[in-house]
Amino acid sequence: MSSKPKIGIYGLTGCAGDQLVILNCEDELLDIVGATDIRSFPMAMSGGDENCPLDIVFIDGTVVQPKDEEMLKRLRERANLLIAVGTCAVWGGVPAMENKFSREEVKKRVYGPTGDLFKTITPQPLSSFVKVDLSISGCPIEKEQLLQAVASLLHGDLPRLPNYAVCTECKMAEYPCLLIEKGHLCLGPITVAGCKARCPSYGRPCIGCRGPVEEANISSEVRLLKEKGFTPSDIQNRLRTFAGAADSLQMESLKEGTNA
Amino acid sequence: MKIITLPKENFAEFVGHLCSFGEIHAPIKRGDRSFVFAPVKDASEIELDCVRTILPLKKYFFRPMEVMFNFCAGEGYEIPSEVTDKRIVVFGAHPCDIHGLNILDMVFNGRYVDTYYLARKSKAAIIGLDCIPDDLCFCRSTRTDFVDTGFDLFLSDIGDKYLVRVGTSLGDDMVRAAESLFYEVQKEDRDAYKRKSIERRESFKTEIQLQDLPGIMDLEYESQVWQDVGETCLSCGTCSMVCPTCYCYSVFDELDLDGSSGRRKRRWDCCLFKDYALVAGGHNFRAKRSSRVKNRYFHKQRGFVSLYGRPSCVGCGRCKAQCPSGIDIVDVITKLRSETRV
Amino acid sequence: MRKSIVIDHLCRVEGHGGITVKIENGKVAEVNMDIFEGPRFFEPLVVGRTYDEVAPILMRICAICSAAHTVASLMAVENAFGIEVTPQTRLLRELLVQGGNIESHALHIFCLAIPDFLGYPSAIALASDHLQEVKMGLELKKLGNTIQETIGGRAIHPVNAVVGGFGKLPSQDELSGLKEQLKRGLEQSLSGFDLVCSLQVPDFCTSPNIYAALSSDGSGYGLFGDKIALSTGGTKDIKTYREICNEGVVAHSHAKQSLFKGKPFAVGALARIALNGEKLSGQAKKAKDKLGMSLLSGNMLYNNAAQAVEMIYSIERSIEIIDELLSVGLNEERPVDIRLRAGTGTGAVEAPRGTLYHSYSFDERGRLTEADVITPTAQNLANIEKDLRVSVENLIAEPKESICSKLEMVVRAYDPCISCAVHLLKVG
Amino acid sequence: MSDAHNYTSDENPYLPKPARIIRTLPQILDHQLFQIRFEKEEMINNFTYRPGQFVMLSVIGTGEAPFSISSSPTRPGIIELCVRRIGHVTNALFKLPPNAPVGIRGPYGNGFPLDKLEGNNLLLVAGGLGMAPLRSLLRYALDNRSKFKDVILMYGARNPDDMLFKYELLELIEQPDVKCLLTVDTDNSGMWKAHVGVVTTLFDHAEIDPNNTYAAICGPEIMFKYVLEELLKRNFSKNRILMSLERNMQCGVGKCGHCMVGYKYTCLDGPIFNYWDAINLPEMV
Ligand SMILES: Cc1cc2nc3c(=O)[nH]c(=O)nc-3n(C[C@H](O)[C@H](O)[C@H](O)COP(=O)(O)OP(=O)(O)OC[C@H]3O[C@@H](n4cnc5c(N)ncnc54)[C@H](O)[C@@H]3O)c2cc1C
Ligand code: SF4
Ligand code: SF4
Ligand code: SF4
Repeated sequence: MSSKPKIGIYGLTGCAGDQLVILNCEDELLDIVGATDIRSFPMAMSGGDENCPLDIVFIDGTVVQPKDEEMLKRLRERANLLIAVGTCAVWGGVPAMENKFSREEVKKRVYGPTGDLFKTITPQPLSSFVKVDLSISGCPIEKEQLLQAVASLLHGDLPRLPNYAVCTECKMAEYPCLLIEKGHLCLGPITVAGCKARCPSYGRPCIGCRGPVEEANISSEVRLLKEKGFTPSDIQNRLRTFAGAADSLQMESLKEGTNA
Repeated sequence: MKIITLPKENFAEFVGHLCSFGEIHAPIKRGDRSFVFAPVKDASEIELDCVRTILPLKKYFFRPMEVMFNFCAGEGYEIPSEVTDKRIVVFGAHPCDIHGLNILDMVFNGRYVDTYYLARKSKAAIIGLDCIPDDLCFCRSTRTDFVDTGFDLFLSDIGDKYLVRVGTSLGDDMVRAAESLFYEVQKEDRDAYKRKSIERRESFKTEIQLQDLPGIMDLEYESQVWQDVGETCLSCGTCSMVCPTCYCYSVFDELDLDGSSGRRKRRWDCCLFKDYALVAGGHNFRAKRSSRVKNRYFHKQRGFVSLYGRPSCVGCGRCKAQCPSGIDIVDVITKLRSETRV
Repeated sequence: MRKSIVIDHLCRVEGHGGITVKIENGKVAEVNMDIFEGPRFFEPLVVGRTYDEVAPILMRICAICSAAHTVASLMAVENAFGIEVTPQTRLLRELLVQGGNIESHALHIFCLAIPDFLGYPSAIALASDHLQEVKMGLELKKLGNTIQETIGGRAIHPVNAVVGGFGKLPSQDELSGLKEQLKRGLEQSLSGFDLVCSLQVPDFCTSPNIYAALSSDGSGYGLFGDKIALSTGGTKDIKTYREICNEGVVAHSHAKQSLFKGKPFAVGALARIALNGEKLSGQAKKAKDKLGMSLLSGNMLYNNAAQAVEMIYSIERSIEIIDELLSVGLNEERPVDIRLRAGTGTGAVEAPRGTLYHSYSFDERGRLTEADVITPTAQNLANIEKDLRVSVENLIAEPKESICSKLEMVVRAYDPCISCAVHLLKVG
Repeated sequence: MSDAHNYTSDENPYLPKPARIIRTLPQILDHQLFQIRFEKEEMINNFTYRPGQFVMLSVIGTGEAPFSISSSPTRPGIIELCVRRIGHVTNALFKLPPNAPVGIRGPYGNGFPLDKLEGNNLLLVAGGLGMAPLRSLLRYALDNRSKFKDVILMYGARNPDDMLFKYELLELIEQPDVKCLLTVDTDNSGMWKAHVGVVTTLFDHAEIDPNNTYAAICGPEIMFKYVLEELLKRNFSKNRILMSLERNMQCGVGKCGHCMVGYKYTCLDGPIFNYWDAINLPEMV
C-alpha cells in the first residue's frame, strides 16, 4: 500500500469546468498523479474505487437534485478533507442564480408529466449540506490556485487563498478602472481576488464569477452603481449571477450597512 | 546645484542617449484617460502632459508581488537575480512622485534595510519633470510640490526649453553623455523659470490645512466622520495600491508539488483588509471597517509625523482619483476639521 | 428468460449518465441512454437579462465546449440586433473555436478513447506503458488551451469575446508565438493520427446513419456556415434548425432527444467529414484519404479517427488564420456598437461534438425574452440509443462484462457531453 | 540612484538562518517547548538577546511567525520557544519530525529594559501563555540574582493541567531567593497544593513596594485589566509597569506595517511597552 494521500475527484451537477481545470494542468498532471493515489475520477477514469476512505475529495458542481445530495453526503463520510472546487460548489454558481421561482414548477413546464420521474431541489452550495474544509472558488477555478492548494494539502496544510477584492489585483496590475473611466458595472470591489483581475485585464468589467469577498460592502457597491445610472434590477441580476445563495447578497443585507 | 538648459528640439535626442544608462520608463497612455509608467523606445511615446499615472513609482522598487527567496530542502535559500540585475531610467517623475520615493527610502532604510527595495533603487536613475496640477492635486498643502533631492536630473518646462537641475553625479554623467545638447542658463531662462513657477503655484485649486492636523486627529479620534467613511469604503484596497507611500506587505510561502522546494513571497497589503490586524486565535485588533479607515489616515497624517517629522501623504490625489466609491481624502480631512460634534 | 444490463455511471464522459438494456427471451426489448445529470434550467434563468449577460451565463452550460457556446451565443445576439462584426473579429472567433476543437479532440482521443481501444481504464494507467503518447496528447491539448487563452482570455469560459468583437486584441507577438507552437503541434497531430489509425476498430455497432452538419461556407472545410447539410440530401437555413432538431421528452432522461423526421441522426466530427470532407486540403486531406471509405461505413467508432483528422485540420487552419491576420496586421478595433431593437436571432457553430444552436429573442430594451439552445449531444442521444441497440443485438452472446465495456465504448465514441445535453426548452 | 549596490545575503534581514529542533518538550495540551539550535557554530556563538525579545521562526514551506524567547541569555547555545498550536505555521511546527530543520531570524524587539530593572524588585505577573516571555526574565534574574532585589512571580492558569512549566515552577516554591506564587482558577484534580483563584488574589500574599519595583505583565487582555487596576491601586508609577503586546507581524523588522499600534511598531519599539507609552498609543485607549 502506498502512503500517498488517497484522492477522489467528483462532480455534482455543473459544467465540469473545475474538473477540466485539473485536466488542463497539462504540465503538472503527471506530477500530481505521481504524488497522489487517485482512487476515483469518474470524468477521466473508469474503474474507480467507490468505497474506500479518502484523504482528500475534490468536488465541483452544485446540488440541484436529491441524487447530488446523497452523493455528497456519502463522499463526506468517506473523506477526511472535503474541498469545494469552483463557484458552483462554493456559492451555488449559475444554477443558483435565481431562487425566485419553484424548480418543480419550471420542471413541469419543461418536461411535462415525465418531469415527475425525477426530483429537483433549490440549487445550493455544498456547505448547505455538509462541512466543507476548504473552498476554492472561481468559474472556473484558477489553475495556479489549484496547484497551490494541492501542494499545500499534500504537505498537510491548507492553502492560504486571497481574502481581498479583485480591485486589489486590478490595481496591482495597473489596469484602468472601468467603473471610473467607463462607467461599467464592475463587481471588482466586492468579488474575491485570485484571478489577477482577469476581466479588467481584457477591458471587461468583473462579473463576479468568483463570488463575494468576505465582509464585502455590498450596500456601498449598490449605492455607487445606482449613482452611475444602473437600475436596481440590473444591479441585482448582476450581483446574484454567480452567488445567488450567498448571505451577503440577499436583499435585506443590500439595504443595511455592513459592519462599518 | 548645477543648472543648465535643454532646448526642447534636443529633447528627443537626449532621450535617445539615455538608453545607455538603462531601460527607459516613462508615462504612456493606457485606456481612455489613464497613464502608466512603462518602457518606451523613444521620446515620441512619452506623454509629457500626464498628470498622474495609475501606480506610482514604488512599483519599480517595491514590487506588487515578489519572490523574496527560493528555497529547496537541504539547499538553503536563493535570492532571485531579478532583484539586482536590471538598470532602469525613470523619466517623468513629478515632484510628489519623488517625494514619495524619498519617504519610502526612509522607511526601507533604518535599523534594518530592505535590501530588495534598496538594491533596485540603487540601480535606477530618476529624471524628474515639472507638472501642471489638476483639481485633485494638493501637493502644495503637503509641501511636496517642489523637490530638491531624490533625483538625478530634474526638468522644468520654461517655454521652448527645459531648465535642468543636476542632482547627482550620475545625472551629470547623463548630461555629459550628450553634452552638446545642453546650454548654460541665460538671464531670460531665469526669468522664464520664475514666471512659470508663480504660474504653477497659482494653478493649485485644492488646499488643505495640515500643520496642526495631528492634534486635531487625536481630538477627533471618536469622530462620526470615521463611521461615515467606514460605511462608504469598499475595503477594495485600491487606495493603498495606488498610494506612493503605502508600503504595507504580507509574506507567504508557496510550495511546489514536490513538497520540498518553493518560494517565500510578499505582496502589497492594505490596512483596510479585514485580515490585516487579525492574529491567530481569531482576535482582530481592527475588526470594524471604520477603525481600519481611521488607521489609514492616522498612519499617514498622524503616526508618520511622530515617527519621521512629516506626514507621509504627498498630495498626489491618486487615492481620490481611483477610489471606486469616490472617497476623497481632502473631503475627509476637511470634515474632520469642521467636526463640531462632541 | 429476462436479462438486463445496467451501467450505473458512465465514466470518462463529461457529466452523469448511464445505460440500461432490457433483454427478453434473447431479444433486445429496450435500450436506454439514461441521463441523470441534474437539470440547471439555463434557458429560463437567462430570461430578463441584458444582451451582454447572455453569453457569459450560457457559455457555462459546458466547460469543454465553452468557446463554441460563447461564439454561437454572440452570433445569435448579433443576429437579433442585425449587427455585422468585422472580418477580423470573425477570424479571431474562428481561431478561438479551432482552439476549442483542438483541445477537446486531444482530450477525447488521448485521455478517453485511446485507453478504451487499448484496454486501459484511464490515461493515467495508459501513461505507465505509453508515456510518450500520453505526453503528446497532453501537449496537443495544451496547444488548444493556449489558443483559447490567447484569444479568449481563458481556457474555459472565455472572457475576452464579447458582443460586437473582442475586449482586447492579441498582440502580433502573441500570434507569432502561437504559430510556432502550432507548427510543432502539426507534427504531433500527424503522429497522433497514425496512432489512431493503428487501432483496431471493431464493427459491432455498424448501422446506417443520417448525418447532419453545418455546410461550411466558402470553399474550404469549416466549422461555420449558414446552412445545415444532411446526408439524406439538401440543405436548410440554420434559422429552421427546429425542423431538424425536433426535441422530445423521454422518461429515462433529463435531456431531451432530437429526431429528424422521426429518425435519429448523428452530428460531430464524423458527420462533418461525411458531409464536408471533400473540402479538406493539406495534410488533413491526406489523412482523410488514408482512411478512405471506412469513415463512411456507418460505424460510429470511427468518430475518433474523424476527430484525429479534424485535429490536423484545426491546426492547419489556425496557422492559416494567423498568417492572414499577420499579413494585414491587426487592426486596433473596438467592438462594433450595438443598436438595441426587438428581434430574434440564431447562431450556429460546429462545436467539437457537433452542431450547436443558440437562438434568442430580445425586447426593444435589449433584454432577453426567450432562449433556446440545442447542443450536439442532445441531438446525438437518439442515435446513441440506436447504436446501442444494434450493438447489443450483435453482442448478445457475449458475457455481460464484455457487453458492458463495449457499450460504454460506443457511448464514448460519441464523446458525449452530458451537462451540455441537459438544458431546458419551453414546451408549447 | 547613484551607486549601484548589490546587497549580499548577509545584509538581507529577511533570510532565516538555518537551525534545527533538537528537542521538543510537551507542556500542556497543544503547547510545546521547542529547543532549537542554529546549524552554524558562529550563529550559536554570536546570538545574544534580552529577555522579552522574540524571533521569527520559519517552517519552510508553510510560513513564518513571531515567538518570544522563553530561554535566558544566561544559558546560551539553545533557544527555547514555548508555542501554542493554533494555525498554519504552528500546526506545521508540531508535525515536524525530530531534528527537523527550521529557520530563525532575530532577535527582534526591545526586550525588557534590563538596565532599568537591575537594582530593583521584580514583580512578574503572568497568565496562560504569557509565561513564555516572562520565563526568560525570571531565569535571567535568578541567574543574576545579585543584580536584583526581591523577585516575585505571580502566575495563574485555568487549572493545574493548563499550567506551563509547572514542575519547574513548583520547584521554585521551595526556593528561598524567589517568591513563587502559583494559582489556578479552578482545581479539577484535587491535588493542587498552591492557591486557587484569579491572579489578582495573589497580591494579598506578597508585599510590594511600588517605589523600587518594576512590574512585568503578560497574559490575556482581561487579565491585564485587573492586574493594572491592582497595581495602580498600589500607587505603581505607569513607567514601572511593563507589558508585552501581541500584534500581527509579517516582517519583524519594522517594514510590513502590520504590528503598528498608533504610530509605534510593536516589533521595533515593543513588544515591551511601559503602561504610560501604551495608553498614549491611540489604539490602546
Ligand atoms: C512578539 C510576539 C511574541 C509571541 N510569542 C509567542 C509565544 O511565545 N508563543 C506562542 O505560542 N505564540 C506567540 N506569539 C503568537 C504567535 O505569533 C502566533 O500564535 C502565530 O503567529 C500563529 O501562527 P500560525 O501560522 O500558526 O497561525 P495562523 O492563524 O494560521 O496565522 C496567523 C497569521 O497571522 C500572522 N500573525 C502575525 N503575527 C501574529 C500574532 N502575533 N499572532 C497571531 N498571528 C500573527 C501570521 O504570520 C499568519 O499570517 C507571539 C506573537 C508576537 C507578536
Ligand atoms: S475596474 Fe473593476 S476591479 Fe478594477 S479597480 Fe475598477 S472596480 Fe475594481
Ligand atoms: S475579473 Fe471577476 S468575472 Fe473576471 S475572472 Fe475575475 S472574478 Fe471572474
Ligand atoms: S494618501 Fe492619497 S493623496 Fe496622499 S499620497 Fe497616498 S494616494 Fe496620494
